[in-house]
Amino acid sequence: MRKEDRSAFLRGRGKLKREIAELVKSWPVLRQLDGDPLGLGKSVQSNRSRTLEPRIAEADHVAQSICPFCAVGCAQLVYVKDGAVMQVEGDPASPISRGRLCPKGAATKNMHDGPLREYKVKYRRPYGTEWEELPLEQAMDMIVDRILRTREETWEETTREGNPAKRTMGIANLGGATLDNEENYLIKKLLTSLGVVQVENQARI
Amino acid sequence: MPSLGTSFGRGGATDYQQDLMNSDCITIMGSNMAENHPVGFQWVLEARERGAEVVHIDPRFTRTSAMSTKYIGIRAGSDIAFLGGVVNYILENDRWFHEYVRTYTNARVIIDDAYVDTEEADGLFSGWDPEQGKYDATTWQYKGMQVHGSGGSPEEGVKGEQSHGSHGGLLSHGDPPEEDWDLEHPRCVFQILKRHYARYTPEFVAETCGCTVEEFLWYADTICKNSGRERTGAFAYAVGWTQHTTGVQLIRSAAIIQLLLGNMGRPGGGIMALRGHASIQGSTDIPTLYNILPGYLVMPHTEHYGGLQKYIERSTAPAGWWGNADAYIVSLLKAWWGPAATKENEFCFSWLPRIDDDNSHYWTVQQMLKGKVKGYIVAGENPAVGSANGRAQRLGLAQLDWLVVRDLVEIETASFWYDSPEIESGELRTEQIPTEVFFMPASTHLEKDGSFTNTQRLLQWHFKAVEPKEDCRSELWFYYHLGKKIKEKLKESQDPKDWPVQHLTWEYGEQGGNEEPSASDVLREINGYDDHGQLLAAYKLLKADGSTSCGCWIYCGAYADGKNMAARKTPHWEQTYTALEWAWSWPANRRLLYNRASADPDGKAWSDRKELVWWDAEQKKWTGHDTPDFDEEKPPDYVPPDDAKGPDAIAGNHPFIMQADGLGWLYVPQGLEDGPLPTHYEPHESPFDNPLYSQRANPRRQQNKDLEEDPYNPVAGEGGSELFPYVVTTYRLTEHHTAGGMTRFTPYLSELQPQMFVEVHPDLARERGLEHGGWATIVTMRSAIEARVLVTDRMRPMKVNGAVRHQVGLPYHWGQRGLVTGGAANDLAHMALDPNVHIQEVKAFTCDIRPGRRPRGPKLAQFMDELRAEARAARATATRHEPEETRKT
Amino acid sequence: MSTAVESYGADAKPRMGFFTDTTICIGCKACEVACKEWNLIPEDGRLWTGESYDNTSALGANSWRHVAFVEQRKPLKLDGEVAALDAEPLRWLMESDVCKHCTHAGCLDVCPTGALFRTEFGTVVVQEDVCNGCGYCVPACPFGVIDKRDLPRSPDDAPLALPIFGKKEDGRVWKCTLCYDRLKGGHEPACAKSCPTDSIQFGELDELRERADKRLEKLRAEHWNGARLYGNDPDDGVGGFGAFFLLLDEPEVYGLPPDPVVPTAHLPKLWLNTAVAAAALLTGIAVSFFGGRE
Amino acid sequence: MSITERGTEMQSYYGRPIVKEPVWHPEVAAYFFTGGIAGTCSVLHGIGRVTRNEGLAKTALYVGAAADIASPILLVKDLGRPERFLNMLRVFKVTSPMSVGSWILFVSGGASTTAALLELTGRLRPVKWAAEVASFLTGPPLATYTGALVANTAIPVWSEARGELPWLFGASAAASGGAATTMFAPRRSAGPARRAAILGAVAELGLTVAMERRLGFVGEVYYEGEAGKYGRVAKACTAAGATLLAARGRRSRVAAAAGSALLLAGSAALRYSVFKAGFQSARDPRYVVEKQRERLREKTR
Repeated sequence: MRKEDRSAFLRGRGKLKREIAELVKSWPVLRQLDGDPLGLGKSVQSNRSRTLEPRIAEADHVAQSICPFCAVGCAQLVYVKDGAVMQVEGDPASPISRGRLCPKGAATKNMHDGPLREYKVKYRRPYGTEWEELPLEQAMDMIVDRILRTREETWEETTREGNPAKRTMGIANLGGATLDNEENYLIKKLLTSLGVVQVENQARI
Repeated sequence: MPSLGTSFGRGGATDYQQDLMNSDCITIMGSNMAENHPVGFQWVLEARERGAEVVHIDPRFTRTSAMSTKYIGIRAGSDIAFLGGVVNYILENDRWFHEYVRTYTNARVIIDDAYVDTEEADGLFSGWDPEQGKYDATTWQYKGMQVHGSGGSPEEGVKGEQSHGSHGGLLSHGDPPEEDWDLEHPRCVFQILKRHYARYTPEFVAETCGCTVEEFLWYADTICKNSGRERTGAFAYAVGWTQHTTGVQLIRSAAIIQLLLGNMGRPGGGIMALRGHASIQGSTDIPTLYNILPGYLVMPHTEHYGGLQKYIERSTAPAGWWGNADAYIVSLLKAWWGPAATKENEFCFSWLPRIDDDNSHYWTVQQMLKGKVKGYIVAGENPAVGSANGRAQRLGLAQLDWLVVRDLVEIETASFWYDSPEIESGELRTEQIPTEVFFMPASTHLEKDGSFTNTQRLLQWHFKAVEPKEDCRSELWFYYHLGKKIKEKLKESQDPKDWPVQHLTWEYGEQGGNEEPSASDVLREINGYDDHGQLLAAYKLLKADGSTSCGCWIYCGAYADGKNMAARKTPHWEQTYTALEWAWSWPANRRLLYNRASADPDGKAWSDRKELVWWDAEQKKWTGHDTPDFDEEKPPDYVPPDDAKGPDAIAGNHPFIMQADGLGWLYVPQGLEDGPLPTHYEPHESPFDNPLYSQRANPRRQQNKDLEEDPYNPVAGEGGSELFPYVVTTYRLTEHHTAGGMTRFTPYLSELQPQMFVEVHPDLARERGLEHGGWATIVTMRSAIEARVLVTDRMRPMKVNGAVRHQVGLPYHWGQRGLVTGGAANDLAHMALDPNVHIQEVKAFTCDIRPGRRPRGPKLAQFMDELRAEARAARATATRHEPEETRKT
Repeated sequence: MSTAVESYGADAKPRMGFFTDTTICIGCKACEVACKEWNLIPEDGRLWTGESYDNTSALGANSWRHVAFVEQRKPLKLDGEVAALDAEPLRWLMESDVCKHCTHAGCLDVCPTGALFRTEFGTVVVQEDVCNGCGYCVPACPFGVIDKRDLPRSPDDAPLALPIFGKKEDGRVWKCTLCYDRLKGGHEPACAKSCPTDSIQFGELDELRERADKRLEKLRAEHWNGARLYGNDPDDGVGGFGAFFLLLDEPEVYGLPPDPVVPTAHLPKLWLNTAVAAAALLTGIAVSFFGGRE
Repeated sequence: MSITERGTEMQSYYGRPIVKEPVWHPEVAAYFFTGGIAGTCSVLHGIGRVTRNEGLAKTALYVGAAADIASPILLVKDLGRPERFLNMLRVFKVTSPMSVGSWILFVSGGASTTAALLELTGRLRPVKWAAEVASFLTGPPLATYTGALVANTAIPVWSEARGELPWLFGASAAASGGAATTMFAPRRSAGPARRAAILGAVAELGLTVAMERRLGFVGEVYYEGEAGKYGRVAKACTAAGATLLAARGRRSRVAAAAGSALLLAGSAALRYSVFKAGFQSARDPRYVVEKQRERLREKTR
């Protein structure tokens, strides 16, 4: 055996010895002797337990958010790691919610990552019996075509009485109370400019 | 919310949730707050633990009742009778807050001689036109004043939600012309009120509502005891009030009580409107509603077709903050059309499309059924389950050319063409449905920046936490890119109808790989700029000359000084309890509306215990714990000069600054479709006669008498009413959210309430042979659904007019899809509506309930056909005519 | 008997616990969900029970908080003007149940692997990296809290060392940890944090007990029907709970044992008895040797 | 009945169990049985050696070793995480009969199998001797600790029988261990085993009856369901086996084998009956509530 090999072997053996010693020392039966004779407390604590941390300690960043369910407006803290939501909980700073959440708000992450959440555009052609795939960009173009076509077909420059109307009654839009103010603003602005007046939301319901 | 708007000036909750803890008596009515606003309910419990009474008045004993100091059971749809009884009690027993009522309300105003009350005309107010089925409000006005309306049809006035409840008569200064400060003139509001409610005695209340006389008297005494200088009481309500054909008047009843007791504008007082969606207040402020523009500006009407000047005349109140309507509309037009909007072209006002009286959601559904609506975009809503008469909704969808559904999961509205009760019954066949469907996966709030406006008018910003996956996109992205593509397509068009789109300002910074538009840029536009491109600090700065732009005048200030005020997150422990540095509320960051009324006419707090805002005589300004909802420098003794206009025309002791007379309106001379005072009517469908009048239900309610898809159950007095002997009420549970799109697809929530059930009293169970844990079928003329039976004392039988009647409780969260499924309660509901806001009556209608599961497949359609035929035949034997159908008043 | 917190010496922390005040529980179940979200607990079945609004039914391996619902024809308060008005009294009791983190914990005492242990906060926690699923703790809990998880193992679990035994389940026992990891990071447990009305109060046990006494006094003065503390007495059969309750009826109505006793309370006597029995066995067999080989 | 009426009257939460049913599989009952045999055999083997009854001693040694090999296999199989079986030796807890039992089984089983192996190979005599001593000393506790194990739970029918269970399991161990040895031992040396079996059987029967009586209403489960069924089987088999052994066991090899088999079956059935009784007892909250209410009444009296 060469000298280096030999010393490596000895070092290895030394390491092994130390490891065995560690193992024995970490054997809870022996640790019980050190102030925990019944083996109910510290002596049986595993390494994992000893070094345990709340997983949010590993978050890359925390986003301040607002609960999307009812209108109480509870504040949420969203812990993010590797681009994924790791935990959503109440933000104690809020004067309204003081960090608390109801079951729906508490299930925010579960909703966000739900097993039935859809991630792809789905298309059903007229009289079709199945969903089909459709690229997002193409879907947008098709929707634009349909909006403009229907608007063209149903445009009312005036009412039957001859009063100005400047609208289409062939298109309607529903939804808004679950959306952001900024989104509602763009909806109302765009559709009004297109002459779509049937813009409605859950406030009606 | 025209009820609050017409009464006080603004259509928003007058209070903020935390303030409930300052209350001495909280009345929760038309709301199941503990279940539907659990976190907000902490403030109610804070109050309870400080000794406040918490009274829950509701058809059902709910988790809210369980937490209240007293529960009073009343039958669904009898709320006005109950509250009218309270008004009568207050007036009869002289329990009203004299100084407050005299100075701060229109009790002293004298009403037109021609006004005729329902008490004199068997349930109809004066001005009823049976042909049109509408009221002419002329006779409801303040004496000696013209109706403030213009354009082609003055009788229309400006109404409902459109009006923001702010349009008083043509007042030349802060005081109405004819008043009686002693409140003794027989035609003053106070005396009219007295006469109107004189028959609402405790006995009447007990017989009509099903509670006991003792319970009623205890309640009436309790809220009176807890009002006045030293004490305040609050009301909290939700859709248990709005979802009636008398919904607006119902809320008005509470407004009258709160004004009489002097609880408005004071800590622990007010009316807390509890909204059900994250931004339902926001979607009304910046409306995705047909009849208004941002900031409650009126949408131009086909019958009021004048230009901008006419529009401004019609929208501008001579006194109060609506006096500046010209600045609001011009700034909006500038925000939308930028440089294209000039003084010369009336700021492109003529580009705005015009609406009819009703182009609301349920009207749209009828147009779909008629094939007139061809394209439908549904974003974050599930009408196939969440709207009344689900079958009509789905049949309507099947008539469309194209449908876009944007949601997180594949909801029933997206899948109606292959998975719906109508497909099951054979009424619809997949291969015969022409509708082209685009399902577009949406982003959650965690995947986008933006602001929600919560139930207390608070704009709260949420920051994006993660990027959306694959095709998921925000609504902001969708509508922005839709607009961008449309603009690109129409770039070359010469067609005048394309000008509004071509010139629409549409410049928002794009971020990231998805080219997500910047939500902050949008909020900046909403906030508005001056002509130097500086963000505006307050709506006071808006101008009518085109030098300012503002996307929503009531949100002006949300981005004051370049700072996103909605994104302020100063912890509550670093500020006072009003927490003015957490986010931002409209208007002008005021948290408690009309808080000038928290001080007496001289500007001093009514009591130390209830101080909030007061006049600091030394500094010569209003000050206090909240931002004063008043001109900060206007002294309490200010009397407006005769030529004063707008805000300057409001006196120093008139706290309701949005009202043309600065007063709280006990009596609403205009702005409402169905009368100046709330009156008890039976629900559209009810097994009871109206004990007061031969006019049974609200005469002005919207019905669809000719719509085959919306048939009505025979009612009291009609043949066949015995086929539907029970009152059904629908509701939510804590564990789910509305139509379920966000919850019954979510495992942790699905397991908590895994199945549709129906709640019945043991006596009803016996009467109908229902077994706890078994199945029952609930039927109306619209449909039949099945549910598991929960037999519970919490559904109380009601003794009404001497007879015991049962109520049936149905949560409405389920549908065909999701992790947990079940019958959709809304399939049973009809589409008769409140006339002011076009909201459906799902809190009280009639039904039958039978043991066992519903017929399946084609048998369901057959069953329904037979039932409808039977009911129609029975109705033909005894038809009922209401005064509304014949009598002109 | 020792509670083993002293084994941490200077690292021992004040004993932490829950005081669950059912008089302000609105039965929203936020605690159940918040617990599941934080502790990554699997779904627990979608069975509708018809037992009022309770579809969770019991604590178990996959439900570490359970809200009980009991409807009763009983008045909420026994006296006062409101009580007098109620001809047909009705109340709806709601209570969020949880592991009691007993001072003398049956599960902890009987655990043969040391998987269950007393933490520095005085709480009782299962160490998922140690538990071998022997199941002894399950019947040893007088409250029926801890249970074995019979669901598939998660993919990141180590493969079976002994495939012949053919186990595919998670196979370990689970229960409330009083969010041991959160506590270590200075956060309050997920359920208490989410509780909208502060029905679940988290804090130092001594302080909570004082608060509870005051609360009970107030409720009694307000004539609350049946108000009582449950598990606050250090002299009870389990040495007092780390998570105790304020109830409005007998414990058994909520599914709680009226007089729980830790099984090991009898153990010294039982060991003696067992030893005597063993000696008797030895003697008996020895006696059998008399009388020849045949 | 409405859910409200039910809530008003109920004495436990919708009749749902208060304590959890054990999660153990029948392997655990089987181990109680094999452990008992192993424990008894260690003693029979030890005294057999001392009294130079080599035939008996060897048979007991091998039978015991076989039971000792089966025991840990049964136990490991029952574990939710069998790959972690070694964690049983991670601690030594006097508060846990299972921990103490694991060490006993480890020592006793290890000793018996070592002794049996060395006996077979005829090697390392001193080691064998030491192993035999160890096995002998740990035998009796191995046979009785399982009674303590089930008694040290919150299951009413087990916990309330904590006076009897170690004895009952010991008696049953004597019956089964004696029977198993009798079955395989040369007829001429089987006497002590047979007598131990008879003695054990008689004690088992007596203790069963005594336990059921003393348990009162908590003992109802022994008359119901599987516990009742197997309890009856146990009594019948044990009584028949003991009678047969006592009457003809000495003379007839067939009778000895049949009697032994009956006793083994009886003992196995008894363990299974006790095992199942625990499940049934846990299922009905009445046992928990009423027993504890009774206790509370006594306390206040």
